[in-house]
Parts: sequence; C-alpha cells; structure tokens
Amino acid sequence: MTSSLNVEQTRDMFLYTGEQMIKSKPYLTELDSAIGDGDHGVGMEVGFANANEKLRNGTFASINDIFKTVGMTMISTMGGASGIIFGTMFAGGIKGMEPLTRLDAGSLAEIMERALAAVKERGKADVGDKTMIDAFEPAVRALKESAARSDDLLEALRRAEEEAARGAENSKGYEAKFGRAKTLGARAIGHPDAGAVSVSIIFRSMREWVERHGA
Amino acid sequence: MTSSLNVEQTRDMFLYTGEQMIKSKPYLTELDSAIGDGDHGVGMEVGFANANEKLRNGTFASINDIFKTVGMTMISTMGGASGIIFGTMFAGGIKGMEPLTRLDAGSLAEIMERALAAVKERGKADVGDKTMIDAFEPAVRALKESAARSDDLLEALRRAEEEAARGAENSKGYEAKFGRAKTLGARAIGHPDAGAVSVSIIFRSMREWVERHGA
Amino acid sequence: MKKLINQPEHVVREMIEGFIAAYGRDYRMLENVNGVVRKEKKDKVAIVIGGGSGHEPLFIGFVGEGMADGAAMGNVFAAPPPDTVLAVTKAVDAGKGVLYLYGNYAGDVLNFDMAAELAEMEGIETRTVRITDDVASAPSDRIHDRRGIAGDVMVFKIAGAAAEAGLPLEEVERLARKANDNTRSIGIALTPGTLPGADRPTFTLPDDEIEFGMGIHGEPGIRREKLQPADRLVDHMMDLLLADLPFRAGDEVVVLINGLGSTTLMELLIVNRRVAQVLRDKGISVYDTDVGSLCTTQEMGGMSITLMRLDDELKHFYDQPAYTPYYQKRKR
Amino acid sequence: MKKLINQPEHVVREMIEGFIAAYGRDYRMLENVNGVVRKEKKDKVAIVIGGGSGHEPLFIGFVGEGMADGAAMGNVFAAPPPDTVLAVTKAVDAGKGVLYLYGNYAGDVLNFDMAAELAEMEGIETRTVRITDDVASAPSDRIHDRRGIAGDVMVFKIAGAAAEAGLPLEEVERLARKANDNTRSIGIALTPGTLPGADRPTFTLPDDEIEFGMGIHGEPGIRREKLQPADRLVDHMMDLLLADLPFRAGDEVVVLINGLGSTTLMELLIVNRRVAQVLRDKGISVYDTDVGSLCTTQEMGGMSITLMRLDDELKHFYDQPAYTPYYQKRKR
Ligand SMILES: Nc1ncnc2c1ncn2[C@@H]1O[C@H](COP(=O)(O)OP(=O)(O)O)[C@@H](O)[C@H]1O
Ligand SMILES: Nc1ncnc2c1ncn2[C@@H]1O[C@H](COP(=O)(O)OP(=O)(O)O)[C@@H](O)[C@H]1O
Ligand SMILES: [Mg+2]
Ligand SMILES: [Mg+2]
Ligand SMILES: [Mg+2]
Ligand SMILES: [Mg+2]
Repeated sequence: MTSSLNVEQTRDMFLYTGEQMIKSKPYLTELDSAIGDGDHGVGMEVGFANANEKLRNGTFASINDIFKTVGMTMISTMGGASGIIFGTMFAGGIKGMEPLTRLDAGSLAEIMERALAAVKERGKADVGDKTMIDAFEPAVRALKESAARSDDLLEALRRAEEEAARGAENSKGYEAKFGRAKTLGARAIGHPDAGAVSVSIIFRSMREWVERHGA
Repeated sequence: MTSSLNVEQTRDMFLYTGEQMIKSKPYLTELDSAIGDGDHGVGMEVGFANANEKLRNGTFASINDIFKTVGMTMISTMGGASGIIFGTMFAGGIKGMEPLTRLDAGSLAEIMERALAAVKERGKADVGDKTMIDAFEPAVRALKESAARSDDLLEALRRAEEEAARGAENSKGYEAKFGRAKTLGARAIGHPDAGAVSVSIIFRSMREWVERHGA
Repeated sequence: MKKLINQPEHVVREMIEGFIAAYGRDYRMLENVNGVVRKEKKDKVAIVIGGGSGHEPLFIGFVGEGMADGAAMGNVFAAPPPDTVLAVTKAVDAGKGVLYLYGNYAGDVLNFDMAAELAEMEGIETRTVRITDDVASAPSDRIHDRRGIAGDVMVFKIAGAAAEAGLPLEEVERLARKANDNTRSIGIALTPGTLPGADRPTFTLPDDEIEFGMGIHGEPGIRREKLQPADRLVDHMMDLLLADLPFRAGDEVVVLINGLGSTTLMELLIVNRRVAQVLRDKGISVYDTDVGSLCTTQEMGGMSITLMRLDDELKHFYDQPAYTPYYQKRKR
Repeated sequence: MKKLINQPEHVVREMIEGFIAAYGRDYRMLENVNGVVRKEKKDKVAIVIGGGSGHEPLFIGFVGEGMADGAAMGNVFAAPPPDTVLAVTKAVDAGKGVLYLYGNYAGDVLNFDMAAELAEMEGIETRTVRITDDVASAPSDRIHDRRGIAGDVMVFKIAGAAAEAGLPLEEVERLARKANDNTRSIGIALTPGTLPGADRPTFTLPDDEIEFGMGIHGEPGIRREKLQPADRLVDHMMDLLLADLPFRAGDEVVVLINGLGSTTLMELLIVNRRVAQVLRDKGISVYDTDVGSLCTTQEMGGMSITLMRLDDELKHFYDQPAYTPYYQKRKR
C-alpha cells in the first residue's frame, strides 16, 4: 500500500466526497434548520454537484488544479457564507504553491494548514465560535501530527476524521458568534454547527475512499 | 287578550326580535359559510344592533315609524345583499301607507304583503331560488290567511312562524339562483339558505314576544 | 386566527384611518361612512369604485390621478350600503356626472342601484358599468352573470384616463364598458383566507389540491385538481382564458398577474414567465405587464391571470399616467 | 408545502425570467448569473444591491430610476456568490465607481467583500455600506452586528437619489451611511414562511403567540409573547424603536410599515393608524409613509415598522423622484 494518490485518484476521491456530501443534504438541512436558516444542505449540494461536474468533464495537470477547481466552483456557484468558507477550505491552501502530482499525508497537511489560515482570515472565526472551524482546526492539527510522524495518507485521514467528528460534537457546547445562530444565544447550545458536521463528513468521505481504493 | 299592539309594544317586540337575531349570529355565520361567504350573521348583527339603538333612543309616533326606522337603519348600516333585502322587508311595506297606531293581524299582513312585493321587485327572486323569499312568501301567505280568518295577532304569528320554518327547510332542496351560492350549483342542495332561516327566526321572535307579553 | 387587528367590528374604519394617516396629503375620508375621496375635486366626470373590504389594495388603493375619484367600502366581503355610495358620490361629483364601477355581485348591484336612485333624487346623474372578467364564474352564454375580480383594475385604468381627459359621462361609460368587454381573468386558489374575527378559514382544501376558478370570496370554481408544477397550471388557465374572448394571433394585450394574498412575488413572477411564453407561442404580443397582489382575498394563497385586449383607442387611454398609492404608471 | 413553482432549484432563475418578461422594457438580466440591471447605463456612480432571494420585491424590484442600477441575487436566503456580484458590478460601472448596499449578514459580507477585491483587480472602485436597521438583532452597543431588514429601502432611496444627482462615490457612500445611521426597524412574526421545496415551515409558533423581533430569515427575536390587539403590539414595538436612536419630540421621520408576506394590507394600515398616533403623541412629525410588503420572508405572517429620521439633507434626497417596478415616488 503506497502512501499517496496521483492526480487521477485525487480526482476520484473528491468525486466520491462530493457524492457523500450530496447524500447528506437532508441531514445538513435538518441541522441548519435547528439553529440557522436551513439552507446549508442545499448549498453544499449545489457546490459539490457543480464541482463534481467540473471534475468529471475537465482534465487536470496537478493536484493543485483539482483543489482549485473544487474550491473555486464552490465559491462561484454556492453563495451564502458557506460558499466562501468551504470554497476557501479547498482553494485557499494551494494558492501560490508549486504544482504537485502526488497527494500524501505531508502535502495534504500543508495544503490544509494554509487553507485553515485562509478560512480564518476570511471568516474571522476561532475554535469555540460554533463554526466549521470547530471541526476544521483540530482536523488540520491531526494531519500535521500525522505528517510529522510520517503516517501514511489513510492513517492521517483517520486521525483527521476522528478529530473533526470530535470537534463537531464539541460545537454543540458553544454559543454561536457568527451567522444566524448568533441571535439564539444560549438557545443554540446542544445543537452542533452544521458546517462543522460538514467538515467531519468531508474527512470521513476522503478516508472511506482511500481505505477502499488503496493509496 | 287583546289582539293588537300599540306603538310602544311594537317597539318592544322589535327590540326583542333584534336581540334574538344578534344571538343567532354564530348559527347564521355557520349557515352562510357552508354555501355563501360567511358574513350573514355579522351583517344581521350589525343591522339589528344599529336598529335597536335607534329604537331605544328614538320616539315614535306610529307603527309605520318603527318599521321604517328598523328597515332604513338596516339598509344604511348593513351593506351586502341582505342590507337592502332585509331592510326592504321592514321599510318596504309601509311606504305610502297611512300612519297606524295599532298593529294587528290585518295590518301586519298588509304591511308584509307590500314588503314582499318590494323585496321581490328589488331582488328579482322567487320561491325556489334559495333566498329569504323561500321563507318570506309562505309566511306572508299565512299572515293573509289569518287576517282573512280574523285570527288574533298571536295566532297569525304562529302560522307565519310555522310557514317560514317550513320554507327555510324547503330551501335545502333548491339550487341557488342568487348570491354566492349560485356557483355551487347542485352542491348547495342539502343546505338551507341563511336568509330564509333569518326570516323564520324573525317570525319566531315576534311570536315569542307576543306570547309572553300578551297582545 | 392570527390577525393584527384590534376588534373585528372596527377593521374597516381603522384601515381607512390608517390609510389617511399614510396618504392624507392627497386623500380624505368621509365622516360617518366608510368612504375615501381625492382631496382635490377635479372639474370632470367623477369615478366611484367600491365593494366589500378585504380585497386590499382594491378598492381603497386605486383612488387617485388617472384612476378613481372615490371609493365606497363595505364591511369585509359585504357591499357598501347605499348611504356610503351616495356620500362618496356627492363628495366627488363636479356636476359632470358620476360613473360607478364595481364587480358584478348581487349585493353590490342592489346597493349601488339604490344609491343611483338616491343620487338621481339629488340631481346627480350616474352611470354604471359592472365588471365581469371572471371566466370561471359563469359560461360565456351567461356573460352578464359573471363576477368581477382583478380585471377591475384594467377597467379603472381605462375609465380613469378617459375621465381625466375630460370626456363626457357617456364616453367614459362607453370606454369602461369596452375595457370590461375586452378583459378576461381566471384564478386558482391553493390555501384559504380567513375573515377578521372568524375562527376558521373560509374553506378547506386538501394539502395537494387546488381550486381551479375559485372566486375572490372563496366561491367554488370549476373543479378541484391536484397541485401541479406552475407551468402546467398556467397552461390550463391560459387555455381557458384565451378561448374565451377569444384572444387570437396578432392581438395585443396587457397582462396582470395578481396574487390573492399569501402567494409570494417570486411565485407570481414564475407564473408570468410562463404566461409570456404561452402568449409568444400563440402570436399574441404583450404591451405591458403588472405583477403584484392588487385584488386579494385576505391571506388566501393563489393567483389570477388577467388579460385585456387593446385596440388603438384603449391603448391611447392605457398610455396615460396614473398615480395612486398602489398603482402607478408613467405616461407612455 | 403548496407553492406555485416548477422545480425548487430553478426558482431564482425563473423568477428573474418572469421579471424580465414583465419589465424587460427597462431591465435586462445577465447571462450566466442571477443579476438584473437597468438597460440604460447612466453616467454616474452605480449602485449595486443584493442578497439572498426570497424577500421579494427586495432586491429585484428596487432597481430603477432614483434607486439601484443593478441587483445581485443569491439562492433563497443565501448571499449571491462573488461572481454574480462582480458581473453585476461590471455591467453597471460607468467609470465613476460602484456602491454596494446590502443587509449586514455574514454570508453577504463575505461574498460582497470578495467581489470588491475582484472588482478592484479589474480596476473598478467600490465602496460598501452595510445596512443595520434591525434593533432586535443586537443591542445598541453592538450596533455593527445588527442585521438589515426593511430599512434597506430607505438607504436605497437616499443613495439612489444621491447617485442620480451626479454626486461622487464618497458622497453617495456618506449619504447612504447617514441614511442607515438614521434608520431603525423592528419586526414581529405571527406565522412562519416556507422555503420553496421544503416540506416544513422555517419555524413553528403556538397559535396564540408571536415572536417579537424576529428576523427576515426566521432568526429568533427578543422574546415570544401572546398575540395581543394590534395597538398594544405596536405600542411595544414603538417603545423599543423610539428609544433606540433615540427619536425625540421635534424630529421628522419617514415611516415604512412593511408586511412580511401573508399579512394583509388591511392589517398593515391598521398598524399604521396606531404608529401615526404614537408619533403624534410624542411630538414626532411624519414626513411621508409607505405601507406595503416590500421586504418579505416568503409567506411569513407579521410586519415590521421602520423609521428614518430626516434632516434637511436627507429630506432633499428623499424628495427626488424614484421609479422602479415596486417602489415609486414623484418629485416632491
Ligand atoms: N465566519 C465564518 N467562519 C467560518 N465558518 C463560518 C462562518 N460563517 C459561517 N460559517 C459556516 O457556514 C455554515 C453556514 O453555512 P450556510 O448555512 O450554507 O450559509 P448561511 O449561513 O449563509 O446560511 C455555518 O454552519 C458555519 O459552519
Ligand atoms: N336577490 C335576492 N333576493 C332575495 N334575497 C336575497 C337576494 N340576494 C341575497 N338574498 C338573501 O340574502 C342572504 C345573504 O345575505 P348576506 O350573506 O348578508 O349578504 P351577501 O350575499 O352580500 O354576503 C341570502 O341568504 C339570501 O337569503
Ligand atoms: Mg444557512
Ligand atoms: Mg353572505
Ligand atoms: Mg357578503
Ligand atoms: Mg443562508
């Protein structure tokens, strides 16, 4: 089991992730309805459906191209807070990076670390603000630790998935500082942030693909 | 037991009748909701409440004055089809009549016969068209028969009440030719006309008052 | 039911007071009756519109420049009494006669006719045009039995322009009648409205059904059918509407997509998209379109489509400006 | 839920097509994004408004003379993507700069800010004023966290007039900010709305309760309370509103009574009656009033009250004419 994906495989992993996100629409709708405006599921569906169409019909020279295509498609088609936030999660990390032709734990950790910085720069949210950062930041920390330990990609994704899920769970305990749940104050406590759950589904989906299709 | 009412008594009989009509509002609303637009109860309430106020605060030289006050108040305050129709039921009969100071079976029959003609002239409806005429015309016929037989007022009103109730019952069997039930066609069959029911309540109330307060 | 009112018995009067509080620069209300008139009396034929309340902005909102001179309002869904119509008539009459325009309902006919008799006794000449645009309310061989719905607005527009142009009473009446003769509407209802103070809606409809042809007081229509995609419903409505006048290739029409209360403007615009497609396909050209809730039934859900066929004469008057709180057109 | 639509995914595009079918004489839509702009480009500062759809006639209906030059529309309740805002920006820019006006929501801020960066790269200067009129959305010490609701219309009116007058970008921006600083709103909800395609309303409320201060996407307000007579509810709303700026005796204001969707015009006028009484009692004079459903939440029931305090400068721009499909003012 090699520990990296080529461009083609990276694309397939993203296609699978997109499909899983689209399937999660009803659940995400339910979560965003409880404390937001209920459109997160639809938004993610629109973004990932458009991204998958681009992935299916395009040709890609590098890993960077794939991240950029997914992210920029989300930014330009989704709208809402999550269009920018999740678009930046994918397109924000590869900005200015040298073209890569293999994705391994190290390069994924680097891309995602830069992406996290970009999302925080755009959105001004920190852990504890009840946003996707609650899941994304611990996931990125896990990726970095795996990279430092030279874990393979699957192991790195397992750790990221685990931390993202824990982060999403933790988001239940927070009051919201952003978006429409903010006005709920303490009434939002007990509900997870929909975007944090999305992050955990994204890492889970990536892990599932890598687990099944080898790496 | 004398067989006629003086001006004062006639006024009291109308006050009582008005109160009974106001009490019937929910029932009339229900009937008009089934096949009309649901406002008949409110309309009658408005008309009789205003008429009663006029009756309570006015002084009246003749029976005619009382009929005219009730009818004209209904015409000018109720609106709707029933404002004109029921207003004419009271104000339409005494038009051009000599002032009366006593109301007996004979004079009531005469007033109501002329009123019926006036309502039919205005509204162009006949028995069988599912309107208040279905109750009013047989009631007037009964009054005339009583007058011809020299029945006393109570007996005349009993007969009128009976015929009006039967007419209202008969109205269930008709398709509507007027008002908003018209578009229902055969779907209106089985429901009585709200206005016909109002006519029967009016005669019942008059009978009740005369029965209790002598005449 | 939930309504922002004080007492059900006072809704009409308080509505009028609220209207005057908003638009009192140009309008005044009459004292003892529910009537609103333009402040400035014009030396021209006067137009009085009216009917039951509960259809706002119809009628109160269409008094003003190039439209009506006064509105006589009854209680909710009830024709105004003759006294109200008479008081409005006297307030707007400038000695050139008064034209009554209202939807053809039994109660309105009785009350406006009696008002006309009273006005005549006071030396005011009146004429009447009853609006009969609702094709679902009676077959075409009983066209005079038809009710008036959103097509009212078209007739007010044309007659208002004719009066504003200084035309004599017979001419204003003729043009109003011509506008009515060339106007057809059809509506559908999705959800019921509720009268102020009532504890139940005026009708019930299953969750997946609509009433095709329902009237603006909840009068039953032609049939109940399943809710379908907007385009299909519009197609059915247009079939009926176009066949009725009939409207033909080469005709030029004004379109009004009217919301009945709670149907969103988004939905009305989606409806208009299809209406425009159908008209284009049939070779009928659209001269102008309005999309909005102009003739409502409380918070009823649904909409109506109105078409008025233009000729040069009607177009001339349609082109004149109108400015009322709820209907505006610039000169074209 | 019952809606007159075709497919939920297509509502925004089809709405825009229906809008152009109705008002295409003066407006055109952009090709690949959900934007509408005035057909005729004016040699002046351009104003771009926008946000999520579902609040119609906001935003699409307020493009036109004396108001905005273009509107960027997102999906229902979702901010438009930067590409849409950018395309509208490029379509309306006449070389004098572009002012962005939108309600202060996280999604809108993110997307408009990114669009501004992209526009800058294309050499177009932009400025931004975020509208924050909803007093219920944050306390006054966090005024910049407040959301924008019906007060949007006031800001569009003033900025639109300033741009139409040929003022430079900084001045138009300053006046928009001044309009926003002087505008306050508060809303209440009685019944929920439903997103197209959703099978449940966006929230639930007991039959006898209202949400005081609810936002236009169903964001929870300050408290739930029993439904009360309209006058009492208005009194509570006015207490909050007047204390906030604060508005004082001697002030002159413009009033907007805004329906949220299914609340009837009759109810809105009854509300305005009380608002006018309260203002009179406080010695605040009313310069102008609009009563209508300008900023909606699908078929949500309820309304908002907006006040804008005028000084001579704001009044001057308020007095200028405006003519859009859903907002018109004659020169005063
Ligand atoms: N400033 C922000 N920083 C990080 N994440 C954010 C921010 N604002 C919103 N989000 C994320 O976006 C999600 C909401 O997305 P979505 O519902 O699609 O958009 P909207 O809030 O416009 O309705 C939230 O659950 C949160 O995770
Ligand atoms: N042309 C008519 N002739 C006689 N009675 C009529 C006529 N039109 C209506 N009515 C009576 O009036 C009643 C309806 O009254 P109401 O509901 O108060 O008025 P509206 O029909 O204007 O809603 C009907 O039930 C019927 O009895
Ligand atoms: Mg959301
Ligand atoms: Mg009735
Ligand atoms: Mg009625
Ligand atoms: Mg949203």
